Amino acid sequence: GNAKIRIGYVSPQSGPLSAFSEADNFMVAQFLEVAKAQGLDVEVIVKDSQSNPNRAAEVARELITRDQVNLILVASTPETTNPVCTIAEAEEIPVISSVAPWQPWFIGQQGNPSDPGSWQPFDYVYHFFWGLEDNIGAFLRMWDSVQTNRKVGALWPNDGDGNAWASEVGMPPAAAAAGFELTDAGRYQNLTDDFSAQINAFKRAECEIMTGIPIPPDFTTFWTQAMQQGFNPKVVSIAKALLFPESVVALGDLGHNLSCELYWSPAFPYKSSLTGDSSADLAGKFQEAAKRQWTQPVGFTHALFEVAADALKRAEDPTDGDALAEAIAATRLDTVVGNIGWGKENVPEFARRNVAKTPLVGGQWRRKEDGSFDLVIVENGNAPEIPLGGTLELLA
Amino acid sequence: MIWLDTLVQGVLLGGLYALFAAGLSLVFGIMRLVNLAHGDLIVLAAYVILGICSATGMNPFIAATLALPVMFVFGWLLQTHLFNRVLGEDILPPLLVTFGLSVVTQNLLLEFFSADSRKLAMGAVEAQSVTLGPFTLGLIPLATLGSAFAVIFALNQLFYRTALGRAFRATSDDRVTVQLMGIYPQKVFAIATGIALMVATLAALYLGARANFDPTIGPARLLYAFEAVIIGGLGSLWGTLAGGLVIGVAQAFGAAINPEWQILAGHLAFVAVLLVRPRGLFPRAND
Amino acid sequence: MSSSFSKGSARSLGIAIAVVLVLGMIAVPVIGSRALVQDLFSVLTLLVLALNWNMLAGFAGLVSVGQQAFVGIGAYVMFACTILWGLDPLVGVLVGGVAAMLFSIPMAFFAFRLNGAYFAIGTWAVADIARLVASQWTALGGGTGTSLPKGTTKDMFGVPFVKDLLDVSSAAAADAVTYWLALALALAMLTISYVFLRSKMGLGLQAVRDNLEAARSVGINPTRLKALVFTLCAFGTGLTGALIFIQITRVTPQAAFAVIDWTAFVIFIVVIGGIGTLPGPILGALVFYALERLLADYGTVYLIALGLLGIAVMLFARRGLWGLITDRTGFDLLPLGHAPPAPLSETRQPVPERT
Amino acid sequence: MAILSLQNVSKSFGALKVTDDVRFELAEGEALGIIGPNGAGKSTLFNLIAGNLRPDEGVITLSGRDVTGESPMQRCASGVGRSFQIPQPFGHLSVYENLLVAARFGGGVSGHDAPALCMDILRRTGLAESAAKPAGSLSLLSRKRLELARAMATRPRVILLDEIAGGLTDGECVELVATIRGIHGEGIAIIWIEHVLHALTSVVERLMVLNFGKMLMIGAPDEVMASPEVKEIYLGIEV
Amino acid sequence: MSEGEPLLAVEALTAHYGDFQALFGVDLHLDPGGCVAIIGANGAGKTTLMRTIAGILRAGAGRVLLDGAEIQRLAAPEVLRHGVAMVPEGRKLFPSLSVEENLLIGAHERKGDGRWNLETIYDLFPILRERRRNPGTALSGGQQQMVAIGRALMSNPRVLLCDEISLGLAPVVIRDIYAAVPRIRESGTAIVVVEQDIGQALKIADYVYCMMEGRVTLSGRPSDLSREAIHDAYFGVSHDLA
Ligand SMILES: Nc1ncnc2c1ncn2[C@@H]1O[C@H](COP(=O)(O)OP(=O)(O)OP(=O)(O)O)[C@@H](O)[C@H]1O
Ligand SMILES: Nc1ncnc2c1ncn2[C@@H]1O[C@H](COP(=O)(O)OP(=O)(O)OP(=O)(O)O)[C@@H](O)[C@H]1O
Ligand SMILES: [Mg+2]
Ligand SMILES: [Mg+2]
Repeated sequence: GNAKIRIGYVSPQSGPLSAFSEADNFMVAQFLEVAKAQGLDVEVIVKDSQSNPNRAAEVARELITRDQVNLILVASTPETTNPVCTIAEAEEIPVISSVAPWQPWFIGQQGNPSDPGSWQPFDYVYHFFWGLEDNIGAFLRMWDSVQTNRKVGALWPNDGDGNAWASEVGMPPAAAAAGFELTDAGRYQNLTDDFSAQINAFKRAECEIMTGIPIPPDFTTFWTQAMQQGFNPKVVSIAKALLFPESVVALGDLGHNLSCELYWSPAFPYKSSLTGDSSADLAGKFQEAAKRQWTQPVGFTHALFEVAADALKRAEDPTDGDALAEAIAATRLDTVVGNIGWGKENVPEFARRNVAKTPLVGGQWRRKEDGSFDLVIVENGNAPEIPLGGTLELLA
Repeated sequence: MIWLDTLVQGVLLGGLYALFAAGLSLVFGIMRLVNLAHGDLIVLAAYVILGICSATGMNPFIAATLALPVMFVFGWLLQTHLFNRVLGEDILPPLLVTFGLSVVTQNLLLEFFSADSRKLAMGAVEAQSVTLGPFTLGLIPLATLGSAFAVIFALNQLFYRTALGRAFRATSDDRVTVQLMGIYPQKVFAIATGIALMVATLAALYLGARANFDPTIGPARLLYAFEAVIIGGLGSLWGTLAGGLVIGVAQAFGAAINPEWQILAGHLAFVAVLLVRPRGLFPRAND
Repeated sequence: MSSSFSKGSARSLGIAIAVVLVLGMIAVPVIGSRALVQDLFSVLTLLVLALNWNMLAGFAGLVSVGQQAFVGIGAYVMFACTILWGLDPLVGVLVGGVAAMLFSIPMAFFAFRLNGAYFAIGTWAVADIARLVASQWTALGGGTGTSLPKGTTKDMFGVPFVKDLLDVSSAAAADAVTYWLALALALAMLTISYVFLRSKMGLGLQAVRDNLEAARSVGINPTRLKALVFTLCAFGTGLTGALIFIQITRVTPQAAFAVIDWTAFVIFIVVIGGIGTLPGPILGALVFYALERLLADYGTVYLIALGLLGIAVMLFARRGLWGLITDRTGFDLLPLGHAPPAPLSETRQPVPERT
Repeated sequence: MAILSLQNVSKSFGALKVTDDVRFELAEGEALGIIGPNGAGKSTLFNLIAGNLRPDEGVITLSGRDVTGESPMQRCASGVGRSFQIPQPFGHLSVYENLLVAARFGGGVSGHDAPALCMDILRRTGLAESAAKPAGSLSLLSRKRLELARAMATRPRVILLDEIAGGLTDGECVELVATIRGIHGEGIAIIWIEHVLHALTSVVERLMVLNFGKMLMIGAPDEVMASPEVKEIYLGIEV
Repeated sequence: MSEGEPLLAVEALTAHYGDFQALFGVDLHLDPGGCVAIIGANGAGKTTLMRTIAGILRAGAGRVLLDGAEIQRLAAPEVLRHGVAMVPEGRKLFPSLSVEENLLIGAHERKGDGRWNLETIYDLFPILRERRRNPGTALSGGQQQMVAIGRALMSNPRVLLCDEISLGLAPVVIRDIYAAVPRIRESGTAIVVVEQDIGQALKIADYVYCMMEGRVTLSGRPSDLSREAIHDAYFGVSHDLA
């Protein structure tokens, strides 16, 4: 097409979730530069969800009715992605979404999450990320690689992530199938100040493995209390809370050898379709521009623009919603976070149309002499092309 | 046995809440100021301690003692230039001003420190505990509870044994008549807020030792702190400690039944106490 | 004589302007852009929330920090009606309002035992209880929350009709329908507030605000009056909350029971505009919305500016912007007073017998 | 039957017994005056009768019905109208609205009849000119008039008047007495606390003397005033 | 009234509560070591005058001079520092303070020694020594009044303003309290008393002012004032009581 294409970009740039959006400015600037060079006439309108779902819904409406965007890119946590996608679907505006496990994204947007029969696919919103099964699989394989009593304590909050992990699409059936015995102390509210009840439950069940998906402050509270109260598991694999290096550095000694999911790092052997940069290059450029350490979402912020550029180029008329949605659905693209394509077999039937998966491996934080941490890849069953950096070590 | 342990852990948690609440109780008791920014000021204090730590490489405990006078001065200025101008019969102006302050503080911290979560690194003590009979008690939680007792005790001494405390109580009783004694209520209030922020600094120290903090975390515990103050009874410092313990123990027992009920149990305890005693556990005779 | 004439003509001019304004606003979905419709929807719903809180704090002396309870309950019950019981969302809005009102009764029972600051904290705590209970409602996603099923608003009452009538997309038609509802709600709220405040009840409320002891001695039951206002405002707030969440389309405990969004900002609006007046909240809602439009994309800066504005108003214009205007001009748009009847004759009017 | 009766009513504030075993009956349509030195407990007695205070002991009945535990608004509804010694206007409401609210709530007057009633009372109490003024801006004298007017607007069967004549000029005093006589003429019972004795005695049928919360005497005004004891206690000047 | 410079002079003072004017140009003079009484019916403005002199209420127009220096613009604590203390109407003890603490807080701003300290106050009102650990509010009305007077004296004032110190007290108690007045005057403190008990006022004062409706309507030496004149001033009517 000839008309200028307007892209809306929504992410939590302020508020408690703003750590996810550190790469936004850099990526938008980079994209505009590259797009221009490649002959794409685009404009990006950046909106801040302020980490607030109500605000996310508002800016989505604004983008659609006021700015009349042709495409929305949305990133980071269901708090931001879900309201935006729900509204865009109703307004028939295509969306590319990422950085939220696909279950809370897909199931969370269904009217009745507990009734799979009622779930419906979407026509305009497309999501790429990994799913709980990948994260769970990585954790289970990590635990399999060491000697334990196979008893697992789980710390799952009553929020989108925690409920998804605890549900029948989450960990309980997978752990049972893999021969692990799970102790789930029950859903708690975020920002809880005391985890004695959970610690007691884990101690009673003699859990040697600990998992969960708490927010960072809660994990710190839990973990220091666990140490104080003499709960010393051999393996601790925590999703979400250990995503950002700052949270791990904050733990000091206590952070050593904790393990977590790892969905992008400079060590990933992929290249950007947009700039041709390798993962390591991208991380380097980001660190130079933003003056801070790379984080896992950085790759995905970039990949969002990769997918967008690719779809815009392929669409017959990028200003036509249906045509653009069709182009997105037909994506088959090697990006800096791996191959992205919708409709693949690795996603269950009901969500296949709207969800594309990217690889996820297991990582372990290793404390260095100077107090900083390395995130070492210790498990790659999901994506063997990603090189291992070591093997899982037990906690002291 | 498990219930006893729950009780003990609840008491330790209550110590933290009492520490959050002590500063609030002080200003609430003396000038009926509902300080909605208290939580954010605690976070601010945590950043001040963190700043001193990272600038000098000091232990947070020592850094906190340096932060105390800084926060006192800040509280004094805040009261003199802001709160004193809106205190009065109507509770709305101070409510709104402190809420505005809360929003401003939070977002300024976000501007300066980003949303990264931080922690005060205490070193090895963090994970250490003592064993008392069947209980293992974390050193930091014990220190928190101990500090809560110490702070309440010290404030009580100040309140009941010194000329300043006399002025506090008299001003709280009757801020008009006290002027006839040559006392400026505004100055008394400024000192009180200064002291409250010193207590907030201690709260910040233990908050930062217990969990991560980020600029937005302040309001989360504010409600518990208010509940502790109200359960305790207006102006009663030991009451505030008791209120903190009630909330802490209720939360611990709620969690022991089902973690889902942890925070709910604290709120329900608050409602239950007030249904029975609308003026709190230890109300002052006159109000 | 001439002054009373000019006052009368000013009033009729005012009424004429108001009528034109209302007609214009009704026509917005037909003649205006969707962006305008959505902007006005936001302003109107904020306005209704503000009018309700203003009734409570400005007239009944009930400084509630728990209004989010009613918004959240309204929203959750509306979702339940739609998702679980298959009702039309608009029916859900009504049920949501009723549910909020029902909830306000035990809440009042508890909170009315508390005074002043205690009342404020008490309502806040009760609202948090409501949030925690809502996050246990697993059928509506528990702490995860849930979205309105795809296509819900498409089939909502009146939407197909408006879609055909205006020849627009379903989404635009749904916007129009919710907008008209919000407009109707705002007008109803303004009218009801005005009528109520000028009624016996409103007079009693103002008397209570001025002097509690004297009010009791002239036969006013302050508790009953306040309870009435509290439950009615819960109804209005619940309705509005449900309506807002039709537009937001997604409900989570954090969002639906957000003390910042549904109470703190509303307090800002009322106080900035001028508490205890009817035009105040209107002005406040407009200012708030303008600020949001101008600055919201700057995230933290916007919030800092908002906080500073609130502080500044409290320091320098206690009675809000409307207070400034009436002080400067002596002009009051929606006066709540009762003018004494002109003395027609000196003869004594017969006084009706006491029954 | 007596419209109001107090039996053994006592009230203390801490150690201070302010009302001490007071007992009397007020007949339908009777006018009773109360005198006594400052702090004798006169206003407290009004607070007890109007329900603003609850007695520690004793029973208060209205037309034979025990109302001891009832709230001020219930007493008002059963026909007790009161003025406050320290005027308590609704300061932000106009004078007219002060009456309107009393008439609508306490008097149970319909919205249709209330304006005429209020204007009538305002005229009778000399406040018609100030009808539209905010009550908070009135002078002390007008405030006292407003107290009387507002009490009248509740259409009471017993009206309690607390020092409403203090500081009036001769002419004003005559007007006030005429107004109160008018109220009396309508069959409304009156209890009037007043230091201005000539005004009081020209209206009331009986006079009661309170001292230190105790009823010292009750009887015809002449008899009471003739008592040297009363003269001394009341004026505080040795005669 | 008298020769020589007055210690305290009030000139054409006005005061308002919001829209409501409570004082309309009041004049008053107090000699060093003197004692004046202010009488008047309820609501005459006596308390308002006291509060305005003490700096609790902002003066409108007019002046208050202490030893020739204007003090009407000063805040209450500043007025106290200049040596004007007040016993407020209704005693206003601090309920959370004990008797002794109530007295001590009266000395909050005092500098150096003076005639009055805990010991001399206890000598003046011996009963207070026994009750010094009690909360102030647990005393009888008369004892509370003694505390209030003692509290004001603790600052060693040059002028003591007493508002209705006999209100609600039994005659014996009133006698006890007024017995203290000469001893206070001996210490060099001048006194203004507001009193509704005309007899009492005439007994103790050198000079009497009678107020009505925010104005002084009569003033003079007690010996020069007839009962009729006081009555007229008091009630605004001329009428023979008998
Ligand atoms: N709420 C109260 N608390 C404590 N003491 C009170 C209260 N109300 C009145 N008193 C005291 O009770 C006594 C009697 O007061 P009351 O007002 O009834 O006197 P009164 O006869 O009306 O006097 P006056 O002629 O001055 O109006 C006074 O000593 C007063 O100080
Ligand atoms: N805080 C106030 N606000 C408004 N008006 C007031 C206030 N205090 C007093 N007034 C009014 O000012 C006038 C003078 O009151 P003031 O208390 O000075 O009288 P007073 O002579 O001391 O009377 P009393 O003998 O009852 O103590 C009265 O009409 C009173 O109603
Ligand atoms: Mg009286
Ligand atoms: Mg007085």
